[in-house]
Formats: sequence, structure tokens, C-alpha cells
Amino acid sequence: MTPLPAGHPPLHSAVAQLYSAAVYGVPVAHGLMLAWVLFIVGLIGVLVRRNLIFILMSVEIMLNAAGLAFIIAGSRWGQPDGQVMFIFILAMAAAEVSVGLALVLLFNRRFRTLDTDAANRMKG
Amino acid sequence: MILAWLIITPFAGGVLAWTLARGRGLLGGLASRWVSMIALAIDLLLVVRLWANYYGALGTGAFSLSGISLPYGKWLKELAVPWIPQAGISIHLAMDGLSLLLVTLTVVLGMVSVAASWSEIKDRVGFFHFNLLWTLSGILGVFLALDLFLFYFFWEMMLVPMYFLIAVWGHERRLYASVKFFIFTQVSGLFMLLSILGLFFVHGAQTGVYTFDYLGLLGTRLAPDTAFWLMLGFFIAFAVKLPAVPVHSWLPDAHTEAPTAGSVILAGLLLKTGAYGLLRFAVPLFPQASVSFAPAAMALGVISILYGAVLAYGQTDFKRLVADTSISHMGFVLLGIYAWNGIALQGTVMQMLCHGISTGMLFVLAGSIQERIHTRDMRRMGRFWEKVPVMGGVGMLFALASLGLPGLGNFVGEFLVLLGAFRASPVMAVIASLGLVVSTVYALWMVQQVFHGQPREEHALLPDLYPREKGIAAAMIILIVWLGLYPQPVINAARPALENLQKVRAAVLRQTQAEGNNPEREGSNGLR
Amino acid sequence: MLQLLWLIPVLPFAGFLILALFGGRMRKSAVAAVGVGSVGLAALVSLVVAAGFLLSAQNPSARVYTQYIWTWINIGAFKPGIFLYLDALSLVMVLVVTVVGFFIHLYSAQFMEESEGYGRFFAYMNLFVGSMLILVLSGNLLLLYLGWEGVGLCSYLLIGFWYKEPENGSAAIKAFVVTRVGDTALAIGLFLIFLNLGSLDIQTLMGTAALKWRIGGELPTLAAALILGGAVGKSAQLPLQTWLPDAMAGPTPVSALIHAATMVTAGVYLIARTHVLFSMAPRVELAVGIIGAATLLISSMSALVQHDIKRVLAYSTISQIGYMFLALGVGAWSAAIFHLVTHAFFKALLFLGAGAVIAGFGGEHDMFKMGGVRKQSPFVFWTFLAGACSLSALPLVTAGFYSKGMILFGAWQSRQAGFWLWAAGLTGAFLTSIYTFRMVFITFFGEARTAMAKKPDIREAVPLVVLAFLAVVGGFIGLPRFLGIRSLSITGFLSAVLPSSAQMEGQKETELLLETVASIISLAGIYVAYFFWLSAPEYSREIAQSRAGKTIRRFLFSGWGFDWLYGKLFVAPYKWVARVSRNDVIDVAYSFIAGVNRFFHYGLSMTQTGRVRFYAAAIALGAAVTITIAVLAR
Amino acid sequence: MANVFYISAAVALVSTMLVIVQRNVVHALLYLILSLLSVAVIFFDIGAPFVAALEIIIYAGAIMVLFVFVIMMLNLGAQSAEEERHWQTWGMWIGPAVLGAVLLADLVYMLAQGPPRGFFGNMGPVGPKQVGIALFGPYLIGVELASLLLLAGLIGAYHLGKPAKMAEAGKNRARERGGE
Repeated sequence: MTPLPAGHPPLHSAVAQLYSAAVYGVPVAHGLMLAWVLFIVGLIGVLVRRNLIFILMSVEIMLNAAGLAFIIAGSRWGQPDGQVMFIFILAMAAAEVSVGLALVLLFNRRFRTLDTDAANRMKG
Repeated sequence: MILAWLIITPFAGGVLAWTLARGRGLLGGLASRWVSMIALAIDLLLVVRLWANYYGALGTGAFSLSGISLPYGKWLKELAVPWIPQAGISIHLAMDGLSLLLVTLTVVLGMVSVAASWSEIKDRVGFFHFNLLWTLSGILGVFLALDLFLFYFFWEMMLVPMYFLIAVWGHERRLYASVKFFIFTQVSGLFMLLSILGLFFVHGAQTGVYTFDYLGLLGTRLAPDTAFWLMLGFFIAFAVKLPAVPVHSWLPDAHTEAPTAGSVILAGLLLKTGAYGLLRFAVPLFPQASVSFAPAAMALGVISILYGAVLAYGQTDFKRLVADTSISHMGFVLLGIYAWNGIALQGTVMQMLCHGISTGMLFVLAGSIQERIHTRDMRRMGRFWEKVPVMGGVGMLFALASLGLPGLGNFVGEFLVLLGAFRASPVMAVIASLGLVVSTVYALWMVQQVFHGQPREEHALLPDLYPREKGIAAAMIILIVWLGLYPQPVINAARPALENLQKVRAAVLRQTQAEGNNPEREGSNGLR
Repeated sequence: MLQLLWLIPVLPFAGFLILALFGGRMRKSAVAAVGVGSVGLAALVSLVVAAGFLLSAQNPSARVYTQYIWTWINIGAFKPGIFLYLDALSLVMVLVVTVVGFFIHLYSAQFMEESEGYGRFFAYMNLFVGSMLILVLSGNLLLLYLGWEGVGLCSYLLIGFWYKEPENGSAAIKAFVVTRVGDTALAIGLFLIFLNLGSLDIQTLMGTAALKWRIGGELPTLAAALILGGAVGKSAQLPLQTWLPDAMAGPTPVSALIHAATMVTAGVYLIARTHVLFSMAPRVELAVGIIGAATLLISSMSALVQHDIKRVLAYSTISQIGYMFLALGVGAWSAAIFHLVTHAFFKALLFLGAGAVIAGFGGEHDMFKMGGVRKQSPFVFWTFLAGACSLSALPLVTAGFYSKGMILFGAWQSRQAGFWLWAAGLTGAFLTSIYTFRMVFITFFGEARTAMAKKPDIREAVPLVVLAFLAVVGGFIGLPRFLGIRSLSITGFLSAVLPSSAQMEGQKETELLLETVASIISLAGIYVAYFFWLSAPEYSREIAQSRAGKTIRRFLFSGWGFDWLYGKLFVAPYKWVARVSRNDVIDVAYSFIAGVNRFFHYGLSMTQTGRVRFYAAAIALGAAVTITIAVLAR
Repeated sequence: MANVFYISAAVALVSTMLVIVQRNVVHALLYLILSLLSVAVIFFDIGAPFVAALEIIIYAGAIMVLFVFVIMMLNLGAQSAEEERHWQTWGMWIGPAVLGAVLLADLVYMLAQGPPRGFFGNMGPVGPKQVGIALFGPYLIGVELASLLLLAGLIGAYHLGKPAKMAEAGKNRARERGGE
């Protein structure tokens, strides 16, 4: 049994735990499942779409899903760390999108298309 | 300090040659040629001075021929400057008769290769001479270094410019050849590095003195197994360079594809570094292991002799044929080193020098033929004697040197090696003597293909040797005949170093005998 | 006067150097002057030296003169010097080499005039004479080996002198390679001798051998056998005789000088020189005799069926050297040397005469296309006839008769297999006179099938006459003892160097009897030749046409199939190995390693499609697999 | 509370799926904003009001606006949707769908083996103050790194976004230098 974190309301009994679950919470499994499914959808998007902007969007979805997982975990323990991680992810996403979109512009200028398959010059 | 100058002069000359040639067209090329020639001429002067020193030392008795009290106690010249004292690394150069001989050969062949590429190399002349001189500088370093770290440094330093010589100015398959050359030598060099480090740590753990100095590491006591593996590391590196048979296959490609100067340096000098390494490092550092390894090494030598000759006979490419003969000739060197007695070792030194001269000259000839008719394929040659009698005569003479005709230097080398080997192992010597027969076959076959027989293709422009080439040929002929008829200076110069090797062997044998009486140690010795 | 000794080999070498360096730019007369002159001078000097040698001491036969020039190699124990050693044996050899050599040079001055490469020819010839002189004058085996290889080289160069024909080239290579096999045996012999006796100095080593080794021991046997190997190669004896018939590709004076008079007899000289070793190895000595006997039979049978006049002479040379080996094998050392000398005279004469005939017919070698030379050029006929008589040992008036007689007598007296060796020699003598006179009758008699275009001039005539004279009177230096004239005896002269075996002192009656038998045999042979090729040629034709005749003929013609055998046994396998390993079998292993690497390289670089989505898919797939494994493995 | 979570989750899922199947970029972008908003609702619901706000301001606000700008600059419209129709075929979905199914199966299997115990969203809100304290306390290094990352992104975007002419000129200069 893991010790409860600070600030956690005391659990009087198993009954009380069940009750609080029913009233106040959602099972962690469900939250993680949501994050996982969102992630998979983003992944499918990356794999399916050829348009560079769609791919970037799908990457955003995946990042967001990862952030969601962190938030849920932080919420599970009532700790700020999950949110801190989300902020880092946010910062990273911002940087990624700015560079990524600049690349999109460059790509379009160079190839006159947004089709990623057009740029296969790095073939080995 | 003269030793350092010997290395620095071509080093600096190379840089200067490159700088002068940059962006100055034909004139710059000429300047870099002359700069290289002058740098080597300065080296030659230094070498002459060293010979004068040597004969002077003979007179005063400071460097006596007959024997030296301490092993490697007295050098003709020595230079020791700390380099990285924390790791026991110093710039320790020293010269005895053996190094003096090889240094002389290096400088002479260096000049020959500059002269031989005078009209052959037209592209990036400055960079070419830079590489050429740096290779030479590395080779000189290898022949002089006494610190194992420094030795390894020079060992690698001669490879990279050599790689460029092959890869940039080579013939059709130059990239393949240069990469193969580089991989073989580099990988084998790494084995040696491992062994050097192993020896460094073993010695350090034993005595508390961590040093890379050769004199310090001499006589390190090693367990038989350790000694064997460390020795093997050195042996592999040197055997690849030599080359001995299972690890020879880089050589025909590299020699064939290299430009003339590259082939001359490869055959004449680079191979000698392997033999020198065996004589100077692999054998004295691990005497016990070398004694037990000797039969295997001799067998490799014998196989090289015969296999190289067979390979040579099968070739149609002039340069490849000559390259394969190198395998055969260097087999004699390997055989002689591990036959390990005075006669065989002297033969080894003679063979090293004479092989450098004779094969070097054959490569120069191959280069001048290629310059004239743009092919090395012997099936497209024939009856050249008619048009180029001087070249024919020179080619014939060096083919004869290559087959070991008495009166020319190679005979002395081969005969002494075989004589010494006969003492060590009559069976091996007899098999190796077959090399005399098969070498006749390939050498005469070559002459027949190129200079005699049917002209198989018309070559309109086939001028005889130019004065520059005649000069090279005359110098080489004089050298090879001189070595064949009066090799005594070489023998005398090499004697002290070789006598030390014999003392090492005698000590090992004494020790083995003493241990043989001790039944507890017998088991471990019996294995090898 | 003896101090001039060093000049004898140096003069031809100097001639060689001058001709090699400047021969291309010299006029033909100048070339001839240098080429012939240097050898002529050497001959003069050697005559002077000989005079000095003979006059300087009470007993010239025991005199020895050495001239130490410099130390060649000095490695502690191993210290062969370059020094000349002159005793009775080497004096005889020097005289033969220089005098016969000079006349052959003189002959060549005309013979080779039309041929290109005049300067080259004389350069090689001079080099040869120099090397041969080094060989015979050398005081130690290593220097002898130098001369030995040097003459082999010149033989190669001169056989392939007309280098434009590939066949000449391959004949030359064959000659060098086959003799090199023998040379290698000799080299191994040198190793063995040096390591066991501690010296290569001939006199020292023979002395040491006599002290250290016992007769019939293993080491002397091995050493003698290895030296024999060298001798067999150089002297074209069984089993290394195959190169000599092909060596006839060279110009005829070369055949006369190298392949008849001097170089091929070097093996005989070597064995005589090291006779102490052979006497200590009786089994090898017997082998020498047997090899000689077998060779002389085999090659004289081959000589019977040749068409090419020079090949007849080549096989004849082989068989005559077989006689010398026979003599060596029975310990009749001086008889061997005697035959060597007379053979040098008459065989050189025969070759030169044949050369004149060949040149007369415009380079035709086939005897059956010649004929009638007797009428067209009586001068050539008479000189040639003198040589032929000497070769077939015509009784009393020819040199060959005395030398061969001495050999047969020695064989008869020999303790080891004496009778059989004698019988073989006698059979050989019979065959010799048959093939010799077959050659004479076919070439010189009958009607001329072609007209002779060219007649010898003075430069060719003088050598022919002089050699004919020597071929006739040369035998008087070795008259059999029953004639009772002992003034000039080669046996006596050589006795200090080559001990005449005790059995040579046998009964004079036996000797007389044997000489008579030999004379009859030789005359019978001549008659047989007369019968088959002159009086009743249809018989010989009939025999040749019959089935068995054809087969035997082909067999003999090819020299008993030795070439075929060696081709199958050595040449073809070697070529096969060379062809197979041409691309370096061992390299295949490395190529395999490289190939495996390259395979992976290609495999991996195929995944390098350059398409982002593909990479993403790969990442996703990898992640999925990893996660699945992690999940399932929990 | 739980109901809010489930409803938002459903909205997020559906809108996200619609994002990846859209042909029109702008539509897809709008669905993405919807998805982000619903996730923000979840955040708010489970006691993370600060990040909920950030999600809306930065993600749905700033980043998506960046997308819109780019789409405008590229002038993507009807013809790009037409292009998309070309590119999208049913076959393309198979592989990724299988991959997704495998990952989903992993998840289901894992949950079946033993779901993580515990609940979330019942701890009360963790406010901006706490987050700020954590951020500038133990995670200070991370903040610094994030700032560096943003700076790098800024410079990178600026460099990449330079007008074509300047980039070309630079390349030519480089070629001259290299080809010498």
C-alpha cells in the first residue's frame, strides 16, 4: 500500500473509498485509455496523411495526448508535477510548430507542393 | 637533433611544396617538384653526414662493430625529449646501423619517386608532393622512433598520405585499392595499438613505471600466454605490412593502382617498415613467444615465397605481376627473420634493401611504359626490345635481379636467407629454394611478354628512356650491382643490431633449457 | 706472368661492358674488333699464363696459384671470397674456353654479320666467356655458383637471341628454367656443405670432408647427390636433358660455344672439381655412371631419327656428355676431362661446319632438303668429316678415339657394374658412328637438292681449319699406354688434381683388346650408316614406313617423350594452379567478408527511402513491436 | 464530475478522428481546436485549471493561429482539397489501422491483466500557485532548457523563413567556396 500523499483526505474504510470513487473520481484507467486512444489517432494521422500540414496537426494531437496523460497522473496524486510536465510539452510543441511551419513554407517554396513523398531525395 | 631534422625536412618540404603550388599553375607545379627534390637532397646530405659519423665512430671505437656490452646500449645518434611525461611518452629517436641503412634507402627511393613522377603527375602537383613527402617523413619516423607511442604515431602518419596518393592519383580501380589498403593496414595497426597498450599496462603493473619507452619495456617479464597474444598483435600488424600470405591481398591491388611514385614507395619502403618492425619490436620485446612462434612464421614465409611466385606467373598486368613478386620476395624476409641466426638475419637486411631497389626500378619502368602506351596489360605489349633497347636492357637486368641472379644484390639476400634457414630448418629451406625456380618462370615470362616475342599491338609513339629515366636507371643499376658484388658495408652496418637479436635468442634458449630441468614449468612450455 | 690471371676473366667482361653500353652506336667492324679482340686477348693471356704455369715449377701438375681479389661477403663464419684458383684442371679448362671461344668468336664475326643485333650478340658472347672463366677459375663454390648462373643466363639470352620468334623465347625460358632446377639443387648442396663443413672454399671443404665424413656416410652422399643435381641440369643429363635440343633455336655459333664446347660440360667440370665428395659417396658415384650410360643410350637413339642437323648434333652432345659422366662415375676423372677437351674441339667444329652448311642453304635446318654439299663446298665437307670421324672415334687418327677409348677402358676396369657400363658405352659408340655418318651421308652425299648460296670466307675458314686440326691431333695428349709414348699425357698432367684411380693402371693387353673392339664397333657403325643411307636407302625408308617403325620413330624423335611427360607432370599443373589462383584464392575470403558487409549495407540503405511517412511508420512499427513484447513479457 | 469527463472525452475523440479524415485543411484545423477545447474542459474538470487555461490560450489560441497564418500564406483552398482526395485512398488506411489496432489490443490486454488502481479528479484543484512553485523550484533547470529550446525554435524559424532570394544567394556563395 503506497502511502497517501500530503493533503489527501483520510480514507476511513474500504466503503468510504468506494463512495468517494463514485462521487468524486474517474478510474485512472479510463483517463489513460483516453490519452492512449487520442495518441493512436494522431499516429494514424501521421501515417496516413501525405499533406505536411496534416502531419504537423497529427503530431500536435499526439503531443496533446501525451500531455493529457501527464495531467491525469498529476491529478491522481493531487500533485503539480503533471502540470509542470504539460507546460514543458507545451513549450516544446510551440517550438516544434514554429520550426515545422517554417519548414512547411520552405518545402512549399522548393517543391511547389506539400506532398512529403515528393521530397525523397535523401534516398540511400 | 640531426635525427629530428631528418624527419622535419620532408615534413616542412611537403607543406612548402603544397603552398607554392596553390593556384600557380605550371610554374607552381615545377616549384613544388624542385622543393621536394631539394628537401630530399638535404636529407641525403644529412644521411651522408650520418655515414661519415658512423665511419668516424668506427675509428674511435665508440660504436664498435664486434659487440656492445649492453643490449642496445649504444646508438649512433640518439635524441630523447619528453613529450607527455604524465603518460610516459617521450620523443625518443635513435639510430643504429640498421636504421641508417633503411633511412638511406628511404631517402634514395624518395628521390627516385619524385623524379619518376616528374612528368607523370600533372594534376594537383602540390598536394601530390605534400603527400609524398609526408609519407616519407612518416616512414623515416618509423625507422627512427624508439618510443612505442611515437612509433605508432608515425606508423599511422605514413598511411593517410599514402591513402591519398593511391586514391587521388591512382589508376582505374584506385578507390577500391586505396580503401582496401587503408582497411588492412588500419585494422592491423589497431591490433598493434592494443598490444602496445597491453604491454604498457602489464609493464606498469609489474614495475610501477608506466612508460612507452622501448628501452624501458625491453625485458618485461610476461606470462607465456600474455606474451603470445601481445606478440601476435605486433606480428599481425607487421605481417600485413610485409605482407605475409594470408594477409597479403591488399598489396597487389594497392601496388597496381598506385601511381608510379606510390608503387615505388609502397614496395620499396612501406613493406620494409613491416620487416623493420619485426626486427626491432616484435622479436626483441617478446623473445620467448617469438622463439616458440618461429616455426609458424617461417612456414608463412615459405608459403609467401611460393604463393607470390605462382600469383605473379598468372598475371597479365605488368604492375600486378611485379607486385606479386614482392610477396614472394618479402617471404624471404619473413623466413630470414624467424630463422633467426646471423646469416639469415644478414640476408634479411640485404633482401630488404635489394628488393627495394629492384622492385622499385621495375615499378619505375612499369610507370614509364604506362606513360607511353597508356596500358599495363602485357597482352598488348610485345617485342619492345626492337624499339626501346635501353628500356629492354634495364628491364631485363631488373627481371634478372628479381629472379636472384648472382652478381646482383638480391642473390646475396636470398642466398644468405636460405643458408641461414637451412640451419634452422632444412625442410623449410629446401621448399623455399623452389622459389628460385618459380621466380625464374615469372621473371622470364615477363620479359618474354613485354620485350620479346610478337608485337601484339602497334604503338606508334614509343620513345626510349628519357635522360631523366636513364639517370634513375643508372643509379639503381650501380646500386644493385654494388650490393651484389660488395655488400660488406651493409653487412657491417647491420651487424650490431643483428648480433643483439642473436643474443636475445641465445638467452631465451638458455632460459628454456634451465626451465626444462624444472618439471613444474615443463607443462606450460610444452604447449608452445 | 701468373699475376696476369685476373685479366683472363676481366677482359671479356670489359668487352661486354663496352658493347653493352656503346654497342648500339658502334660500327660493325668496331663491334667485331671489341668482341673478338677481347676474347682473343684473353686467349693470349691464358696462353701466357699457361706458359708461366708450366715453366715456373719443377712439377707443374702439382702447382697451384691463387689470386685473392676481395672478400665478397663476410659474416663471421661465412666468408666467401672472390678469388681465383689456378691448378692443372682449371688451366685445361681455361685454355679450352678461351681458345675454342676465340675461334668461335672469330667465326661469328662473319656468321652473324647479316643478322641484326650484332653488338648485342657479341656482348652476350663476351659475357658468357667471362662467366665461364669465373666458373672454372673460381676457388670457392659460391663464386663458382655465380659463374654457373652467369653462363646459364647467357645461354638463355643467346638461345633467345632472335627474340622476335616466340618459339625461340620459349626455348630459352625452358633452358633457363630446367637448368635452374638443377642449380637449385646445387644451391641446397652448398647450404648443406657449408653448414656441415664450415666453408665453401673448394680445397678447404674437400680437406675437411675427408677428415670429418666417413666414406659412404649419409652427409657425403646427400652433398654429392645435390651437386650431381646441379651438374645434371647444366650438362643436360637424364632427367633434365630436355632443354638442350630446344636450345638449338639460338644462332649456331652459340650452339657451338655454349651448348657443345663449354657450358654444358660445366657439370663434368664441377664433378671433377669436387671429386673428393664423390669418392666418399660411392652410391652417388655409381649413379653418375648410370645416369651417363642411360643418357648416352637414350639420346644417341634419338639422334638417329632427327631431321634437323642441329638437333642431331644436340642429341649427340647429350650423349657425349653422357660418356663423360660415365667416366666420372667409374672414377676415371682425367678420362672425363680428356673427353671434355676433345669433345670441345670436334663438337664445336661440327656445329660450325653445320652452321656453314645451314647458312649456305639460307637457314635451312632439315638435312633431307640439303645434300651434295661435298661437291658444292669441299672445304666444308672435309673439315666436317674430320669432326665426324672424331665423333665416331675413327681409330688412331682422331682425337675422339683416344678419349673415348680411355673412358671405355676405365669403365671396364671399374669395380662397380663395370661390365654393364662398358657395354652401354660400347653400344653408344656403335650408335654414335651410325647417326654421325647418317648425318654426313644425307647432308654431304647424294645429289644437291638445293644450291648452296653462301660459302665461308676467311673468318669462318680459319676456325674450321684450326678446329679440324685439333679434332684430329688433339688426342695425342692422351695416348693409350700400350702405344708406349708418354711424353704428353693429360692423365699425368692432371694427376695431382685428379688422382688416377688405381685400376687405370691395369694390363696393357686388356687395353689393347678393348681399343680393338671399340675400333671395330665404330667402323661397323659407319658401315651400317653407309648401307642404310647411302648404298641402300630403300631399306631404311621401308623400316621407317612400317607401323612399328613409325611408332618407334615418333617416340625416339620426341626424345623419348620426356617433354610430354614433364608437360603433363609439371608444366600443365603449374599453369593450372597459376590460372586458378590468378585472382588470388585467398582474396576470395576477404571478398566474402566485404560482400557480407555490403549485403547488409544494401539491405539497410534500401530502407533509406527518403519518405518521411515511411520513417514514421517504421518508428511506429518498432514502437508497437517493442510495446507488445514488453506487455506480453510482463 | 465524472459525467463531464466522459462527455468531454467523447467530444475530444470524435473531433480528433474528424481532424485526420478531413480533406479541407481549415476544417481540420477547426476540429482540432474543438478537440483541444474539450481536452481543456477535462483539465478544468479534474482540477488543473491553470493548464486548462494554457491549453486554450497557447494551444487553441497561439499555435492554431500560427497554422491558420501558414495556411493563408500557402493559399490552400479548394484545389488542395481536390489534391487530398487524390492522395487519400482506402487502402492507405489499412496499415495504420492495423498498427493502431495492435496498440489498442496491447492496451486492452494490459488493462485486462490488471488495471491501474486508483481514481483521479477527486483531489481538488491544484492551482497556478502550486504549479508555479514547482516550476521554479525543483524544475528550474527544465524551465531554463525550455527557454533555450524556444529561443532555438525562434532562430530556426527565422532562418528557415528567410525570403528565397537570400537563401539562394547564400547557397551560391557556399558553392563557390566549396567548389574551389
